[in-house]
Amino acid sequence: MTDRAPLVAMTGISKSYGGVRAIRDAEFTVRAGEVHALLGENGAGKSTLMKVLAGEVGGYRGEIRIDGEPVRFGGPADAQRAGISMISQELDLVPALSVAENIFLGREPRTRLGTLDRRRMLTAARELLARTGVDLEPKRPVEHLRTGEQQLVTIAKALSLDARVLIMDEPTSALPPAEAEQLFRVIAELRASGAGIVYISHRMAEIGRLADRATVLRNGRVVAEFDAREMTAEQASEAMVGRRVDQLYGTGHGRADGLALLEVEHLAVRPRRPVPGRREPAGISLRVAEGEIVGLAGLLGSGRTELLETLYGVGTPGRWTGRVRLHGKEIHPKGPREALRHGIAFVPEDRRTSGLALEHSVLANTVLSVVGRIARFGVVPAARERRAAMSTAERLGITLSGLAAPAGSLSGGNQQKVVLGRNLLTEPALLLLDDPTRGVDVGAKAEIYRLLAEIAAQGVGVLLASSELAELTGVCDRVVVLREGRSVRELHTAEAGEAELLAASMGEAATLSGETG
Amino acid sequence: TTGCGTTSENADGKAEPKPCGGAGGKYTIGVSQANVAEPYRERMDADIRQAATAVPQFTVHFADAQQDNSKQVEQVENFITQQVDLLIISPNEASPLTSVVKKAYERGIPVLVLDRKVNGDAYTSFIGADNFDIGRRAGEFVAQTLLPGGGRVAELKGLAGSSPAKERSDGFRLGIGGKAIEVVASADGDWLRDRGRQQADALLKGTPGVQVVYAHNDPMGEGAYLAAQDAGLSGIQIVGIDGLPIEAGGIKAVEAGRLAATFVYPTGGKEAVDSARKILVDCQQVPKVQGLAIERVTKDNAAEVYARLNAGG
Amino acid sequence: MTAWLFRFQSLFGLVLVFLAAVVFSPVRNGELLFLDSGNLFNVVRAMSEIGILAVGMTFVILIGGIDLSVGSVLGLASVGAAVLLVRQDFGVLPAVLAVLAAGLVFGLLQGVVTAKLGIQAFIVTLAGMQIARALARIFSGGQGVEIAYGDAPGRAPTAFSLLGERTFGGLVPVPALIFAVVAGLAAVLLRVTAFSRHVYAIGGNEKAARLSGVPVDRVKILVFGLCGLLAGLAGIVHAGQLNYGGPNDGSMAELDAIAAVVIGGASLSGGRGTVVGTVAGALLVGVLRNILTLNNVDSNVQLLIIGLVIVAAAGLQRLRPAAVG
Amino acid sequence: MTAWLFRFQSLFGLVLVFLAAVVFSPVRNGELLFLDSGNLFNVVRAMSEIGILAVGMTFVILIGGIDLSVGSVLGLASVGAAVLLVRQDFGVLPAVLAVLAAGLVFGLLQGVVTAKLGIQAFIVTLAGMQIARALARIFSGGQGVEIAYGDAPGRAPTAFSLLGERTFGGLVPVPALIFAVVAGLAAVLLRVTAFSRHVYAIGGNEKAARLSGVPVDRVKILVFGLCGLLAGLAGIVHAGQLNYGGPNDGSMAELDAIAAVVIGGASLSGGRGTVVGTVAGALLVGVLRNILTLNNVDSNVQLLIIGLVIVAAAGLQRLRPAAVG
Ligand SMILES: Nc1ncnc2c1ncn2[C@@H]1O[C@H](COP(=O)(O)OP(=O)(O)OP(=O)(O)O)[C@@H](O)[C@H]1O
Ligand SMILES: Nc1ncnc2c1ncn2[C@@H]1O[C@H](COP(=O)(O)OP(=O)(O)OP(=O)(O)O)[C@@H](O)[C@H]1O
Ligand SMILES: O[C@@H]1[C@@H](O)[C@H](O)OC[C@H]1O
Ligand SMILES: [Mg+2]
Ligand SMILES: [Mg+2]
Repeated sequence: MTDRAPLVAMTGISKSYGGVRAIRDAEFTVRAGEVHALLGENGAGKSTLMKVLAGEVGGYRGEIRIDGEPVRFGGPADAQRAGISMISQELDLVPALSVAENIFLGREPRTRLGTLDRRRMLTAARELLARTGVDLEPKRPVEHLRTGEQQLVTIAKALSLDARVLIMDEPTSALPPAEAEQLFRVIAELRASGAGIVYISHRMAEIGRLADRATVLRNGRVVAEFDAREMTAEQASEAMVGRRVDQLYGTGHGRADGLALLEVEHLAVRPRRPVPGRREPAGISLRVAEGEIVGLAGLLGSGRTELLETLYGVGTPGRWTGRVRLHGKEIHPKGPREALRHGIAFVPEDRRTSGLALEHSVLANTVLSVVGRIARFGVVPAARERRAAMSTAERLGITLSGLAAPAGSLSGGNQQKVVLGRNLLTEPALLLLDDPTRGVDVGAKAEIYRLLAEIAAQGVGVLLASSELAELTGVCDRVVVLREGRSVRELHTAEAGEAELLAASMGEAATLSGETG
Repeated sequence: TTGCGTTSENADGKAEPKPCGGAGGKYTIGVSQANVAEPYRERMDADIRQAATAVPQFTVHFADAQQDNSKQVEQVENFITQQVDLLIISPNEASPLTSVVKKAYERGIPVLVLDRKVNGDAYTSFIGADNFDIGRRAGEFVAQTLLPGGGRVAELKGLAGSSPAKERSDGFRLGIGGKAIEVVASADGDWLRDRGRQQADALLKGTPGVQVVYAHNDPMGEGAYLAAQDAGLSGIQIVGIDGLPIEAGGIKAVEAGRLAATFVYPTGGKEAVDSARKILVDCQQVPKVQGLAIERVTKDNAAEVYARLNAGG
Repeated sequence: MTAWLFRFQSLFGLVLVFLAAVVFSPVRNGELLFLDSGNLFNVVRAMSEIGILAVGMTFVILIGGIDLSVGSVLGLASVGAAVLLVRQDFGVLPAVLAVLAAGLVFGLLQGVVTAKLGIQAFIVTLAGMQIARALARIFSGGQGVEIAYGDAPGRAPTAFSLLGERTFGGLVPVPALIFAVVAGLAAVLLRVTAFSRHVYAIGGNEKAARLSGVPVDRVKILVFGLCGLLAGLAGIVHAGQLNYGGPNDGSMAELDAIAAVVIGGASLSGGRGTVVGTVAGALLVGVLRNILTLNNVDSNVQLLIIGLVIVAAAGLQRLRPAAVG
Repeated sequence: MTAWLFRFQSLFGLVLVFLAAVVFSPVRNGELLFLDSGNLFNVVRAMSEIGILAVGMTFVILIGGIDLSVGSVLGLASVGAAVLLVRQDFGVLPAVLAVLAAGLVFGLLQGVVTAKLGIQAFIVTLAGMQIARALARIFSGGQGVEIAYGDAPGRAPTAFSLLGERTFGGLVPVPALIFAVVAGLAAVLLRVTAFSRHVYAIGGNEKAARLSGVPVDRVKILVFGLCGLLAGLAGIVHAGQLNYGGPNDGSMAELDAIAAVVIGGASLSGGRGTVVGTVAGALLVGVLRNILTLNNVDSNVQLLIIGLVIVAAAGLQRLRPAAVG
């Protein structure tokens, strides 16, 4: 089947944003019944190239042919009519609307009277959600969903178009292993049914499993194309970065033998006003020593984020039971400022909504947490401010056109580094990270891991919630497994492998997702 | 008014007016109007415009301060910059305009003040009626004609905090003084017909046995009329103020029987132009204060007054 | 469920104020004046114009916009109606249609400038507010236009005076009726149509809406058009109630309308709000004003109290769980 | 770089309008009336009150808020100053301080309600607008309070009348001077302080700011306090210029102030704007009004033109690259 004329042929595509040349003369094809992986560092141009194909980005040079026919889309709607749909990297959903309404937004089923056909919408939504293997009430407002669940909704939405070309831009970035598995099954089905799938991911393991072909972008140029089944992770990352990447993990390990830094004992939160869908801590015990990197594993909604939020003082207000000690002193942060005063820093899960003022400069975003401290009599010495930002940018290898560039114009990975940098500037004793490498490329990941190792070496304790098994086993000294808000297991990565970890985090949930799947 | 004459001499003594140009000259007159939102003021401008057409030497420019004291000051400043030959001003409020009027006057620009007198005597002539007085007249009318045996009155006030509202309220109380008349309720109608109606709706519901509504101007009176009709209280009599000789004005309302009476609060527009002619064209002096007659309008004289006031000239 | 709660909650403030009104109602010969049916209908009638404006405003606020021009458009429309009926000898229907069309066009234009040129609605409609006011004054020749009824030329068809009357045995004021109908239609429109989903989506996440193929600009323009149309209708009701076209009438009405929408639980950042809430918000203010005046409360004290209650009512909405489309 | 462009651009509209004014200026014995220094200073004096309000409004809008109460607070403050000076025989300094304090407190209160109870600023300050107006009327005893000068009791110290005068050889009006100083201080405050970083951050992404340890609530409350304080100052200037405390003065001033800020390139959704822009915006409107009046343009036509120019000026800002924090 692969030798048929490609569904999509993009030739000589170029696109620039002001000065930035995001895509330069790129070639790209999608064939029916294949999974075509698109690889590249943050900022390489993957999303941009696909946005061009999906009609989200205009003003490009070059030609797109669908079934050999040249096309130029006026907008996403055009592309969808041509059978192309895209799951975008940012979760573009309407908070106040229900899951079903989001899935069918813009294509609402109507009754003969031309009114909304709610019944049809709900049943159809249920089927789609079932296919993605998530058990969600389609009537629930999306704002009450977890990031991961929201990602599954965007997938269901894309499926609803039953497109011939489905572009998935980092669909698993917020999906823990179990849910990811389900997605892979869906992809397999689609592929079998003859759809062409473009798969963008920074998780090398996935590429190996899923992809037939792989195209690598660097600085907007196509630099390599592989038969994905033969391609090794090393080849891929080398093509992406342009040099050999010394292996990702291993460098990561901190020391387990440090003095006790954070001690959490039977922590549980009884919220004053419970928030639907939130999984508050319900009996969590764990311990982080100085200079130790401890991982948090768990399924979607296991309560990792909530635990971190609680420790940082931004969880749902309510009564605590159990104890939290830092440096042996009992603490109960009521807000970020108090947490920061204790020397706790927090990198939130969603950099776009909780991390950055996207319109504002990288400079402003980087120094935000410390301007108060570096100010003398309330006045911020411009020079010191710049130096702080500059050194951080260098330390984290943030590539940018200048400190004045709006944070929103950076690629995902670089945005994440800015948030991380801001937190490091506060010189924390304990660093809380919620999926910090979500959507971050191999190179950047390596740098971030090196950074974590480095600060761990300086005695900083790190608590790292992650959805990526390799990351947990690779970077952490120990991994604590959460299930339904409880800490159920603890594994030493020295002994335990990924398989063991996956089993541990799924527990009986494994059978559950088996049924729905 | 001889006293006024002398004061005006002293005043002219202070300022050094430009030599009178006489009939040969051409003259620009600046009219600073407090606002054109209120029918009364719109009519004042209309009267001035109308009268000025009879004086070939005059070109008149109108400015609207939109009920804003600062804006009106700004406009007078602009007229000074333009070096108008004469200023006619109907102040939004008296005191805030006093100093800028003085400034114009001392630059030798003759100033005619309408409707509301500014403080001091740094102006050429004040032309207008007295808001306190017109309130008193309304009170006396209610006391003597409408409710000789005493009774219950509801009051619809003008915009709270504006001086005519205060003066018309105080004057009315003096007018009904000593009689067995009680102002049982009052509310602010902001000079507007629809506010007047809304307030009257609840007012008439809330206070039993209202026999007369005293409205600080005719538009609010019209509103009260609609409310009374709607409440089926056709017995209620309504007294207004302004008596504008226009289709939508109080005199027509009296003629049509919606208002029991209104009191003509003359705009002084025509008189102002006459004075302007005396000063600029005839090179004469005008009395410092030209009080204008307040006229009571009832069904008997409505038609006649309407005709007279529109006779123009 | 949430929807139910939400609806309930947006009514909550109204219920409280209503109860307070009953408690504080003056009594005349053993009867509560406030509850007197005539009075209750007065409340609705008094709020009908604001209410109609507020319904249109609800749509604008749902898409994250705002329309400051409605008050002036009301004035312009009242003048338009009066002038057409009295000076141009239009029939009732032609006059009404012409005015509605004018309101619609005015709104559409503001919509185009906002959506296509991407200028903030606040500033566009602030300008629109001045422009409509100026047009009203120019069009009316400065003076309010009296509407006298009769067949003679220069007089309006008596049919138009119906707007000032009461139907159903002289009980229900026609403006109240119109308000009810408008609100009813809007409420339905905002629940059952795909258009409504698009409105909510634009307010909730414009980018997402655009990516989903929602015709964002068109919807925005339509919404402003609708708001203008209803402002025109309010102006017609105004003219009919007062037998008068007032070039300066309706000033500040936009603020009352916005307040009603927000008290009704809408978020000015868009995506949240319902017609039911808006109606409740409008009535809340109406009831409050009515009971205060029934008790002859000094007008300044009234301002104070209304101000405080508005904040309190808006505060009530904060307890609300996240809204639904 | 962006900052520089941005600043330049916010001045662009003003430059255009200024040039137009020069071109269309009426000529008196060979001299351009508009450029007459006396006239130019009049423009600034006339805008000084709005300008001071607009500077405070800039901060509020930067945090994504809005303050509709400033006009009424101006009125209240003017009454307050007059009453204290004339009826309470306060000295100038005590009176001024008392009024400023009152404005500050009023603003802080609105800030607390907005930040702590999380009620939308629009509605809080809409209520504040009514409350301040009511207080002004009550406090003034229902009528404007005249300020007469002299030593006798019941007369204000002549020093206060300075606000009505011109300094530097009778050239520069004192209010213009005050406006300039306020703007200058604010501009610096908004460039160099940590506070300013926090203000921009809150407007840019409140959640991120909070997580980054910005004392969001405190900053918000301070900003509303500052805005109230400046409204109080504007009221004092008002009273001094007019020798009068006007309970109804300053109505609608809030809209002029907001317009100035937006014309100056600020975004009502917060995070973007500068004092320089705001000042330019205020002067643009001032120059426009001045030249129209100098040419005796009919007041309704003026409304039309100003409305259109405001939209155009706001449109100009759209060309701007994303602002910097
Ligand atoms: N809206 C925009 N404005 C300006 N520059 C942009 C914009 N979007 C993307 N860019 C730039 O274009 C380049 C490619 O961005 P793109 O998002 O396509 O990279 P990517 O490969 O998807 O990175 P990531 O893996 O982090 O998602 C980057 O340099 C980015 O800064
Ligand atoms: N109904 C809700 N209302 C508000 N916040 C919610 C709700 N459900 C989840 N959240 C929060 O939204 C964020 C996204 O949830 P998230 O996707 O992180 O769950 P997860 O990371 O997959 O699982 P975990 O809870 O283990 O982190 C978390 O902070 C979560 O607490
Ligand atoms: O009705 C008039 C009112 O509008 C004006 O403000 O003062 C004079 C009154 O007659
Ligand atoms: Mg991308
Ligand atoms: Mg999480």
